Amino acid sequence: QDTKLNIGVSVKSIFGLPLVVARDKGFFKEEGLDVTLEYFSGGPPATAALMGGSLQFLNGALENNVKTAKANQPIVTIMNIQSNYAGAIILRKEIADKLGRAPKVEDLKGLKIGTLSRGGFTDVSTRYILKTAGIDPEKDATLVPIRGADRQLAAGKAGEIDAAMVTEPWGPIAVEGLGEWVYVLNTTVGQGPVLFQDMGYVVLQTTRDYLAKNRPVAEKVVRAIVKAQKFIADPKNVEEVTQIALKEYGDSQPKAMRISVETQAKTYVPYMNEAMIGKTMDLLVPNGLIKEPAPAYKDVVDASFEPLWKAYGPVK
Amino acid sequence: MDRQKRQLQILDHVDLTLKEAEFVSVVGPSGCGKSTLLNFIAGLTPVQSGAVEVFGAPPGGTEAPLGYVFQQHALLPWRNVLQNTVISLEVKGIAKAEREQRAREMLTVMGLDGFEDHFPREISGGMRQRVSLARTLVDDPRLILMDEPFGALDAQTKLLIQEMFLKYWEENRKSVLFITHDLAEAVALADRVLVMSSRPGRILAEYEVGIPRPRTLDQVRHMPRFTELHDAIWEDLRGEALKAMQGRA
Amino acid sequence: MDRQKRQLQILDHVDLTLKEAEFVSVVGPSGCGKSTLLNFIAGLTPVQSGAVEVFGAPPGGTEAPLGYVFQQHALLPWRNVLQNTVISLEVKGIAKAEREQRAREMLTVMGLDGFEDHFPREISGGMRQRVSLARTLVDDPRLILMDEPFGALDAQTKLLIQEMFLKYWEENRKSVLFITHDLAEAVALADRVLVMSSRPGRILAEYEVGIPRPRTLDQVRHMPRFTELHDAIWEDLRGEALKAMQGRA
Amino acid sequence: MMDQDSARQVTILKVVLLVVIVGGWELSARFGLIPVFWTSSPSLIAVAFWESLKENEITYHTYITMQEALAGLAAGAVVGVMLGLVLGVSRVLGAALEPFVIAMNSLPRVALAPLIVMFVGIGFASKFLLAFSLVVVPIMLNTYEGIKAADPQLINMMRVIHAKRYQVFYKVLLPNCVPWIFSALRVSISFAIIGAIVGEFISARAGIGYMIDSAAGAFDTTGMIMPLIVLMVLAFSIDRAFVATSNRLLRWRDEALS
Amino acid sequence: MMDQDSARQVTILKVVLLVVIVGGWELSARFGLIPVFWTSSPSLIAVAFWESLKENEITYHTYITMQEALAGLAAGAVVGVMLGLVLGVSRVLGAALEPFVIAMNSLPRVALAPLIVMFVGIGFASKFLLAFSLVVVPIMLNTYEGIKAADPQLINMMRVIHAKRYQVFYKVLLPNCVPWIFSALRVSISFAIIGAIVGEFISARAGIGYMIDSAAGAFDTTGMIMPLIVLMVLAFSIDRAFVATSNRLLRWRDEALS
Ligand SMILES: Nc1ncnc2c1ncn2[C@@H]1O[C@H](COP(=O)(O)OP(=O)(O)OP(=O)(O)O)[C@@H](O)[C@H]1O
Ligand SMILES: Nc1ncnc2c1ncn2[C@@H]1O[C@H](COP(=O)(O)OP(=O)(O)OP(=O)(O)O)[C@@H](O)[C@H]1O
Ligand SMILES: [Mg+2]
Ligand SMILES: [Mg+2]
Repeated sequence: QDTKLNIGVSVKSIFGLPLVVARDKGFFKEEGLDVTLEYFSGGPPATAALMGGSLQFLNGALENNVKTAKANQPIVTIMNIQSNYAGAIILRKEIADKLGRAPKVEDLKGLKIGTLSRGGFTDVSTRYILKTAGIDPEKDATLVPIRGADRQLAAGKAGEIDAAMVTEPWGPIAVEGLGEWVYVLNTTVGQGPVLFQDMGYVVLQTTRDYLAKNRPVAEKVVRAIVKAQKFIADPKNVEEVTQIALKEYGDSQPKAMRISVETQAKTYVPYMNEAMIGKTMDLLVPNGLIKEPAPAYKDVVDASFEPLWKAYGPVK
Repeated sequence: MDRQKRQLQILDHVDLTLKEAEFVSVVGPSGCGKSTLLNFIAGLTPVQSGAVEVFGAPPGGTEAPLGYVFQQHALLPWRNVLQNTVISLEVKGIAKAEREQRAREMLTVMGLDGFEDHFPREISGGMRQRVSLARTLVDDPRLILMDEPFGALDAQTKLLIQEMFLKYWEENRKSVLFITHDLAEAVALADRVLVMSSRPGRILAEYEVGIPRPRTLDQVRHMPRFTELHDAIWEDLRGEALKAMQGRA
Repeated sequence: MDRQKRQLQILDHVDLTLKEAEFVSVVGPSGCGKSTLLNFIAGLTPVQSGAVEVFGAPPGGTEAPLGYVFQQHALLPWRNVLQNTVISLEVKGIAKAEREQRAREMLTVMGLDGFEDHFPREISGGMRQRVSLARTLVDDPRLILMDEPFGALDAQTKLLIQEMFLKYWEENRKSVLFITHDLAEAVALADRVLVMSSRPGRILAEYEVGIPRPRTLDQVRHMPRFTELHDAIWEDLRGEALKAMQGRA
Repeated sequence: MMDQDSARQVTILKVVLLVVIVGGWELSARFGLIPVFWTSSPSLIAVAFWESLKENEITYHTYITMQEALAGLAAGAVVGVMLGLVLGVSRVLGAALEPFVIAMNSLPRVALAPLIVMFVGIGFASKFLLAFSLVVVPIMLNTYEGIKAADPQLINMMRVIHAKRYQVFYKVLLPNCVPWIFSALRVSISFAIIGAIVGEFISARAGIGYMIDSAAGAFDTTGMIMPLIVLMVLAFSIDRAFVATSNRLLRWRDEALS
Repeated sequence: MMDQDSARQVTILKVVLLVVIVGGWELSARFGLIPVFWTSSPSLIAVAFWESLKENEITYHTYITMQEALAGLAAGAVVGVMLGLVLGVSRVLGAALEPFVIAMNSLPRVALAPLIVMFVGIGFASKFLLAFSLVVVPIMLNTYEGIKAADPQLINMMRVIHAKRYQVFYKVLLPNCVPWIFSALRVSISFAIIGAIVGEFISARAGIGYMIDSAAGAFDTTGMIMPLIVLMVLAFSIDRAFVATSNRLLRWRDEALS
């Protein structure tokens, strides 16, 4: 008799790929788990579902857990899902063409840049990147929050924005797929500030209450996902993972999807460390989205799962 | 017997006693309180001062054998003719077979047999008002209150229904308190006509009709007494009616 | 002159010619086509067969000096009494000062001075119908069509307005075609009464009233000729009226 | 009232309009007047519909959405009617509660998504609740209006025949509300469907809202519009069936719905 | 009709209800019966409101949203009334278009957001268009009903006095629609606000929807509920003002709005 579980994913995005692979490759099944993935329209309703008991686990941004921990909500992270922020700033091709060279962050000065929602990850990341390039995001650029990556591209086509911060796989879709945009900066391939590397971008969360009663189940989940992360990281599985991703996220852009999977493959790692909290705070505090002091590492992350993470093996 | 005489005292020095099986008409200008008077008697409006007695009891008692015919038929639109006619018996808890039999008989008296299944909207205004009469009469009330019952009908239909009702009443004498604006109607049907003044309503004059029964409307129209009474009452009322019309609606 | 005689031919062998300044009443059971007849003459309903001529021209011509008084007052609820009275002059493009002066005069004739600023909902039914009369008369029509104009009023108000209209008409004779269900009204006001049969409408009978003018309603009621005509017409109509009532609404 | 002649004209005009709209869309798409990538075209939609039908997809998702919507509608109707009756019978309470109800009803439900998910979870319940929350108030207010609109003369008549309060309620007030309730139910059909879809946008694994959301994620305009059109046709058919049924049931009324 | 006595009772009951709702909420929050993190509490909301007021934030965002909503409402009213008049005057066209309009109106607008962004962009236009799209149809349908409801006797009267078609239109049909248009405008106020907010959810840099969205991202329930309550109070006040104005303007009618 398999244990039935509902695992939430805060947005239907490729950062949930390890869970999809664990499900479709039968890794959950091997652990005796019958997992259903639930997609949400954002972190808050997904977190609400976790606390309300509709979900047992949630694949969501670490920043959410940092915020809830500061508000003394009993939510805890038990593993990392994707360590690097997998996003890219893209610029409309006709603007880039006028430059006559590969665009740089400095070229965004004075432009309208689309993000997903104010205070969300794309928004704060864009601000951080602009600041590191000496651009004041309030004065020297206009940030436009637009719900949904498809709407960003629509807004670009309508001439409403010049550039956009998009998450995977929308970078490759826009650049390689549609051919209407070019990259300015792609954090997925390690470009941009180091902050975005190994930062605990998306993590697996659960409630302390659930963990206290169902620790063995949580261990099984972690084992299955780690196995999936390892599967994705193996270069010989690129094709199979791409097929799984296409089936889950829509098959309209197979070429772009393959590129996206390839570039992200090594970012799905289970490890967590104390520096991740600091990096999240560095991102949020300047935007007034959270106040110092940072919550303690142990209030956000249950490091007792660390032995299970090790099954992934060493990271370069 | 004291139940033979009904003592009804109302409002602004309106003092009125109805005899058993007497047909009393009340005429008066619009807004003078005629409907209010009936509502007091029926117990629909609580009496503020003075005393109203219906068969020796305060009005609105659960057993008072009263009937009330309204100007608008007050039929339930979702019930057909038969279902509308039985309502008072239904409310009393009389068995279905019996109440329907009684209703059918009364509908036949009213010339409505064959229309039992029709909804109110499917029959003419004159027929609706007869259903309303049948509904009231099927309960066999001792006192019938009628508030301009034929006021909304066209003149010819009104004549027909007056004839029918007059015939029925002369065969089954009951006490009737009949409000109307139509002086001809008041005189032709009643034993006694009360004329009320405009607000606050008082009894201005009282006329014994004195036309012998059984009557027919055609005969009555030819009697000098009829025209004489009509003129006298109109004399009383003309000024009041003019005042009533010139006041706001 | 050929405009002295108006030729009106309608429907199912209805043949009717109105003389100048003649007051003709039409009575008949409900649904017999009386309103349809007026609508033919007014040009509101196109004539399917037969010929209608109004002052020698087909009906509905833009210049036909016709007035039409409806059973429901047909006042524009968002216009006050004065604005309602001037409408026909306004449509004709008569200057504001002139049209308002004429309307005020007519309202005074109708006993409505002082009510110019009231909206229809603020005045009584009798007053509304008088505004409707004033609106029609202010245009000085040569032929007035009246479709049960007093049918919706209570009996006393009706008596008052009949008196007023009778007086006005006798001073300003115009051709009138007056539809009513009320036989007393038909006889008391008209020079001639036409009785129509139930559908399809034909002229059953025609009576010259022959009561001398000027009349007052009180006098008329006392005349044997009045009761006699009333009875005769009722004799013609009783059966038809009964049939009309028993048909569906 | 409309004579036969105009009725035929109307029918012809309806067909002409349908042809013009659909044909105009198709032609503009074919001749590149509008970008197919963003606006799709009737033929693409028809093909997508056919594919989806063959795989039993659109039927399944429609079934799910309709289930949520109709359950919400049914529950909203029951609760709304009961509340409306209570308010209508106790007029003071009704008049006092009315502004609160109206104020509550003017809130955009989407904004409350986290609260809804927190308290009723995801799955069927959240869609059901959204559909419910959109229909309960109009139904309640109409029922209340229906009670208020009862002819006082009918109630006087019942009092004269010594009817008990419950008899007045069952024999006059309740039947008097029925047409009001029906007219509220009619407008509530599309509210319930919208509620279910908005619920599916928050989180769902099936339903029309899920189809639209997935298609949006995959950049598939045809896939977004197709289920919307299916929904439109369905809502329209339900409305027609509802009008026909209600005209049959309420044939005692003077005026029929159209 | 309500006598003075009941009117006082109603007022008292309203105050009692308000106190019970607000007080009950506050107390349940204080005693931990409901999770404050998700449901906030009246006192938290009051404090947040005060803070926001001091920084001129809530006023600014409310201003933005109301601007979008009222612009959409105004445009929707103008276009809706014009369309309604056209349909009403040409009865065949009206009857033929009616089902299309109703079908269009049953679509969930939120789902069309990408298309709207595509065609009108983000910024003011998209919120305006959403507000507009929600109000135009009800206003149009009501105007149409208003024309259809014109008493044929009044039109006959105008024909008898040889009024021209345009005179019938200006002197009878148009004034007859006014109460119908007003009643459509009344319900449209909250539709317009909802439209503006949904538009702000898709993309905005200011407005109530933006405030709610930002607060949601920060898990700040108080910050989400506060603007909603401001909005509710505002919508309610607008409704009251509207009813008062319309009762003044339409004092020729038999029945006043309440
Ligand atoms: N519910 C009420 N509230 C306030 N005033 C009322 C109410 N009912 C009646 N009245 C007033 O009481 C007076 C008497 O009304 P009532 O209906 O008894 O007159 P009526 O003689 O029956 O008039 P009509 O001949 O027009 O039927 C009127 O002036 C009326 O304005
Ligand atoms: N628009 C219409 N469509 C179909 N039938 C109509 C229409 N108007 C009138 N009729 C029918 O034509 C007949 C004559 O109607 P009309 O209104 O002229 O009668 P009437 O004599 O004026 O009746 P009443 O005395 O009730 O006013 C009636 O049987 C009616 O049913
Ligand atoms: Mg009365
Ligand atoms: Mg007629």
